[in-house]
Amino acid sequence: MSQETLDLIISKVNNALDEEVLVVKPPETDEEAEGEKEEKEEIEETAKLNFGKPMIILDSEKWSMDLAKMLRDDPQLHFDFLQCVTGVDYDEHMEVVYNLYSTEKKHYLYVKVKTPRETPSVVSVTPVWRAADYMEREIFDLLGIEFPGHWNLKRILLQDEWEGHPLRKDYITDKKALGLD
Amino acid sequence: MAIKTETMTLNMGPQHPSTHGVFRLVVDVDGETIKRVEPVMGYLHRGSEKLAERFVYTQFIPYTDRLDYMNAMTNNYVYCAAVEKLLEWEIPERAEYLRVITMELNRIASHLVWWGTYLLDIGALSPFLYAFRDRDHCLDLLNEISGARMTFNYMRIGGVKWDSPDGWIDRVKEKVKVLRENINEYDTLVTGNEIFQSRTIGVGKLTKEQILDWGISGPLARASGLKMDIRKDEPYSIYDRFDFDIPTQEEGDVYARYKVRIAELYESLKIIEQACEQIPEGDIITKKGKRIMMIKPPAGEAYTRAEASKGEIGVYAISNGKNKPYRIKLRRPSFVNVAILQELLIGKNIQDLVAIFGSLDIVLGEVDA
Amino acid sequence: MFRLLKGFGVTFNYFRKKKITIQYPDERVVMPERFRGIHRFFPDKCIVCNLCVTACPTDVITLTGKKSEENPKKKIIDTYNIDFQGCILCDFCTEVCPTDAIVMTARYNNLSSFNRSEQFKDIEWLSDNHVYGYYEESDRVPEMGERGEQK
Amino acid sequence: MDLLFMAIYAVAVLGGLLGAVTYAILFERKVIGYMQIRTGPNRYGPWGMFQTIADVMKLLMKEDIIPAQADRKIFVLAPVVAFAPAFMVFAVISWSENLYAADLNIGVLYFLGVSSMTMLGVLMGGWSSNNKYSLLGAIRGVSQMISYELPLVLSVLGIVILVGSLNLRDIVFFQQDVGLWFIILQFPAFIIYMISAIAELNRSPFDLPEAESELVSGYHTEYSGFRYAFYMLAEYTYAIAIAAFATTLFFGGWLGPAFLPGIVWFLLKMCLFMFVWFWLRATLPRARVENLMQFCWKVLIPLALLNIVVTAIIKVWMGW
Repeated sequence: MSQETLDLIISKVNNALDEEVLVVKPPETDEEAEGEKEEKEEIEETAKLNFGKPMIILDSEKWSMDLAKMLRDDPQLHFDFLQCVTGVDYDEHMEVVYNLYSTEKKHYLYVKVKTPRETPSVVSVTPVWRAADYMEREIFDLLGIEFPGHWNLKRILLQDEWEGHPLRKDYITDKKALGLD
Repeated sequence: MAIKTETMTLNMGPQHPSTHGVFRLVVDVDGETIKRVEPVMGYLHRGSEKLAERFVYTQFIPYTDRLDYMNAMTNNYVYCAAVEKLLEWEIPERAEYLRVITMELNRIASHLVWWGTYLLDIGALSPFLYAFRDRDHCLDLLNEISGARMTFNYMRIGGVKWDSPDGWIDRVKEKVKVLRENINEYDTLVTGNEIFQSRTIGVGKLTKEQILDWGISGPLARASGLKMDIRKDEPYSIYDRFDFDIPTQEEGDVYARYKVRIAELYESLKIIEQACEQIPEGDIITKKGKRIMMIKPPAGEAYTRAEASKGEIGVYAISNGKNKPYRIKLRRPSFVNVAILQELLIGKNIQDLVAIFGSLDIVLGEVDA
Repeated sequence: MFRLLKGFGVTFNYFRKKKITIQYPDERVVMPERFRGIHRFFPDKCIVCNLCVTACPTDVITLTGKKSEENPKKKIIDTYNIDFQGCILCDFCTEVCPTDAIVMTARYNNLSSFNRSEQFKDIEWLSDNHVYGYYEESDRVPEMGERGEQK
Repeated sequence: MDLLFMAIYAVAVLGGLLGAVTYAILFERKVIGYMQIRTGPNRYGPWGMFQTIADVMKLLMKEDIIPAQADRKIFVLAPVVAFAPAFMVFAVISWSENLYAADLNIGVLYFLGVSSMTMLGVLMGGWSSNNKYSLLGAIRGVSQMISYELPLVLSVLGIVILVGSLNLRDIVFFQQDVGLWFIILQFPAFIIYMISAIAELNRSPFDLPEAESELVSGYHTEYSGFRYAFYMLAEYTYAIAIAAFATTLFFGGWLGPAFLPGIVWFLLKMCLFMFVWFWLRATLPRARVENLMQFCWKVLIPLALLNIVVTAIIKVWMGW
């Protein structure tokens, strides 16, 4: 079931983008597993099953509103419910993870969008799923990832004058300034 | 003849009787009609997600209690379940049953608090005290099993902390009967009341499309006719073993939300009863789970979700193989649900603002994390 | 039309019923034995293993040990402080303690003070904390199993 | 000599009223407490007898705060304006057959006319405090009180038609002669009177002007200390006045079996009224603003008019 969904998503996304963006690692057979392991690790896997659920990894240039719209409107995919938007700071790059769910088809999708750490920027999906409104603002607030296309991108949890983005790994908590020490 | 009017900016909150905590609504009103709403939050922000990166896995559990402090058990559960998913651990049967019973008891407590405070917002005084009396029945039981009344810290990665004390299951069964009677009484007191109906029917309507667009979940979604309950859609824990319904309403107004929540109380009681009948003997925590400082999930990431009383609560856990989480993202239902306010309140009056805002059932600890 | 009149019956019914208020300072709720109240410390049992300090999510426990006079290999506790300003009463310190040297009492009412510094409780206060609740008798040794299976 | 008597009577009524208000508040808190399975105030004195006194003491000792942006004169004057008419109407209330101040032949008119002035206090207080909640509360309060003045007056007219007099004592004597209280003869009028009285008094379920979940405290949000106490006093005085008026009109005033003096009967009947109001407060949620107005203009006023017509027809037909 999930494997089929994954295949479907891969073909749809690759179609929409007109190139082979999503690559699946072919399922390992026992003979292959030994010898070719090292070579395979070099190909970066961009679509896989994560705990039984499809996950696709995209670059921020490839991720666009049209793609998001396609994911929502395509009758076979029909991802109409945005569950969660997560921002992650890996030290070499940043990521925004969209968790999508289809209330009709009952399938899931993790969309991971990679963005460079220096100028993190991911196209906002608020016009497609309004649910992203606050969640993207939160990520902007705590991780400093820009969301071009968001109608009201400003700090939400911290006050407007706050400096820095606390959830970044290099953020130094100034306990003195916060009055904690 | 058009009367020349002027809008007035009204700051509702951060301290206001009906914002249920430190929440601020900047409202532009023309007379009593609302022209613009801007929710302002963050007064209770404690940086839970940042804190999580500092702790070993188990140490974060008491902090999940403090997100939605009305429904802490489910928060406990969803965090533990996320880590368990990364670890791929099997949970002992008895632990699962205890988890379900405590979660459902807590859901009842949470809905009762909503019921009481909501009617207080609407202007009825007594339901608040009746609801808190019955909520105390639930909290007493939870206190007995977990050692705290609200911040339970009961679940552990791999099981639960305590086994049920002697006779606890029987006491739960008794209390279920008491609660059922009392909830019936609430129905008589409030549901049929015409004044209450006039305050709620047709107020704050949410369509199915809006619900999906804004990612709203839980009783709010079910009141708009969306049959969406994670306990059924994707049965976590052992919810597939119980026979219960998902109450839905088509109207999507405040009254529908009220009815959905009341119906859910009965369903939760049903689940508790069944779980109390079925509960087996056995371990309450996996062997490895007992070494609470030594839990090291393999590198990976997983999104786990559960049905909290406010909606879908989710944890996106990323592990890098160390004993501390790399990133814990909390999908807090209140935080997502509250976003609808900026659209929903336009054109309503101040009285409806209170009725609608209360019906969303948000907890500020969860909104601000 | 007049369904609201039913409500009057409900409230009037309660008017006659017995009241359930607890008159707090006169009557007190007895908390169940698992209640996570304010800590009690047993200096004799402590082996200065520092586990509670590492387990504490809020870093409110500080302790120092010294060499025992009789047995130089053994360490005994010297100071043990909990800063209750930050303590969230999460029970991890008692859960990890291998000797049950730190336990939680069913007590919930002796932390109020007019002064922040009074929230800083030292070893004497903590080992003296046996006024009531489950750990009332100062010499009673909590049995294994009673505090759960995790030991 | 008459003037002296009047002054003494006024002071006596004022004193009695202060006590009555004190215990009306206690009574309210006790009744609502009992309905909410709790005991209500019970710390000061036996059965919480001195609770309100302690509250008043606290309020009197508080700092007197006038907001900087407030309209000082009106702000100071408003609680007095709210209280004065509520107190003035007691002049025509006849406590028992012999205990009364003025045997005024336009008693009903006087009562209704003077009591409608209390709304000025609400308006002044809400406007002068320069607070948005107060302003909204005052707007709601005034519109509500003006609207409900009408059914209140109209509901009384039926009785006036039957009795043929505006004198409150005549109305009681009439009930004595007929042997029936007006609650039976004029039951629709009684219901209309009760509903509009609640709205007049801003009591639950029509407590929109001071709806605490929406407008914090409505028109007296900015008031504190002594001035707040004065507003409280005005509110309860007016409640007692309305209850006394209702007792006279519908419950036969001091009439009752002879084993108790008339004034006791009068007070007991008033307590019954107050109890019903408190009961309402413990049971019902707050009404909607639009519904409140619609109910007044579309239901209560036509009903009251109908009642007048029917009463007049019966009066002519029966030849009373």
